[in-house]
Amino acid sequence: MAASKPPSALEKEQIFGMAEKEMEYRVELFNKLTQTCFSKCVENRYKESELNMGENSCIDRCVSKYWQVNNLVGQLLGNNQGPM
Amino acid sequence: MAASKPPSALEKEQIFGMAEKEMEYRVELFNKLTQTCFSKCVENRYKESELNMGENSCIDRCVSKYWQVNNLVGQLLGNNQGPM
Amino acid sequence: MAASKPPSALEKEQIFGMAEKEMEYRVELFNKLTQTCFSKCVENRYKESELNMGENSCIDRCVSKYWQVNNLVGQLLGNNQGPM
Amino acid sequence: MDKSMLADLDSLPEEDKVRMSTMIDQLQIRDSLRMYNSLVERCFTDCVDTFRRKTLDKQEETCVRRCAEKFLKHSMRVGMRFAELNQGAATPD
Amino acid sequence: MDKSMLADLDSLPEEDKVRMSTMIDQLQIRDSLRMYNSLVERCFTDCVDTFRRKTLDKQEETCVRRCAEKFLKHSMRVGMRFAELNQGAATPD
Amino acid sequence: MDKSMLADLDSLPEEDKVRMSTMIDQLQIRDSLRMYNSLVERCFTDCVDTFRRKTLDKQEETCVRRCAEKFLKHSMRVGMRFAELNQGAATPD
Repeated sequence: MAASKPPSALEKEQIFGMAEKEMEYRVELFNKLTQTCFSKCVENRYKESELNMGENSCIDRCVSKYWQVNNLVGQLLGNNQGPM
Repeated sequence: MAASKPPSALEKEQIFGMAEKEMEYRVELFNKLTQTCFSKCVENRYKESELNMGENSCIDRCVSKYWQVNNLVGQLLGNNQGPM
Repeated sequence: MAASKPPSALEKEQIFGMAEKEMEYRVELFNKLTQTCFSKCVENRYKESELNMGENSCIDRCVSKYWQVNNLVGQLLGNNQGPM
Repeated sequence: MDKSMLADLDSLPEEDKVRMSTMIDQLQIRDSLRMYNSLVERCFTDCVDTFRRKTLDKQEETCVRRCAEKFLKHSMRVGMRFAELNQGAATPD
Repeated sequence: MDKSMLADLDSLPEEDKVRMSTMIDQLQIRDSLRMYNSLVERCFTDCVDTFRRKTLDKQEETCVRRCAEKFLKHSMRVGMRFAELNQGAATPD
Repeated sequence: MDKSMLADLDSLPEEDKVRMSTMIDQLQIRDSLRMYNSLVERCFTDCVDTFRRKTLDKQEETCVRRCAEKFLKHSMRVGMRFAELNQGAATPD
């Protein structure tokens, strides 16, 4: 592949554009996951500034389950590992 | 119009920029409408994977009313058919 | 500073990019503040189209407190006046 | 996009039309990725509420499948209605 | 935007200043379209709850008008307070 | 980013790699500013509910500090788990 002829200007734009969209997608996935798991796992009275053991294990499981939902929806939409 | 002199580089940027903003606006309108009508019309226990008759007619009316609200707000802001 | 040598093309891109991000940040801060204070201060039955005195003073205080929270969080993250 | 703008576009040379269609493609890709993320967030929020295990149980998985299917059908229906209204807005009526 | 950045901008040639002001214009257009979409979503969510007919009834329409007017007045007030705070932040206090 | 795309990137000349890494930096800056805005919004919404005075009282300030610290710790933990899952997805397993 590295030996093939260099991409044209338009192809380059498309490669950059796709890489940018892909990164935006991952950032948004991470942000939504972070917000959602915070709402589900962290008590919002903020009686202390540390995460307690229950919160920490809830967060780990929440991330794991969110990831599975992401993959499951990706399969339903016709690909194997999420949208890309 | 097609016979007028070609736009300058800056004018081109502005045409492209406006077209892009206009498209982003329509996409965002569609997404907000879709999310809002899903919340208003679809029962969120997901007992089946089909939309039933009641949900379908609710969706149609919801889209129609959302469209009217969009136009009404556009009129209040001083134009006739939404912001553009 | 104005007498220093002109920035290179790459430096220019970075200056423009940073200015753009900074503006996007301020716009988003303003929008979130506006939405949040509307939810906190304005009664959502809309019995009249004017803001009453109670709502107006609530809005002023809400903006002031939101600003303080913004600065407080900025300090916690290690700078003095918000993220920039 | 209103007509005067499209008229301007017609007067652009071929390379600009290519650029415009690339822009439209890119916006559509971004849009569908955002919709995907929103769907995942909504179905997760509505279907997953217990965190005693790190894998989805059968009930949660069924709920997510139905949620995603319903959302897609909903989204297609909204798309059709939205297109009808967009066309209607352009005619005198 | 902090001052050192503005100093850098001053040293840019004329064409870059034009580019910068075009960028600012574009961001403001995008911003006002987003605000518009948020306003529509909020007033729809707060005012429309029944879907037995496909047109707004009188009560819903009145509610939407008031909501939009209130939101605009609110938004202008927030804008003034926000500007005051932004200026205050630049002075020693 | 899948591998075929990365292969394409390898074949790009040096200036394009610089451009790519500038793009990544810019997205990360935008991302952290957005996260910051979301954190402020959430801690304000959860901690501030009375508007009889225009300054935060002691209790609100304590609440905001704890909220922000918790959110940052949470965010770091999620980041680690997320990275593990991303790596795991690339291995057979």
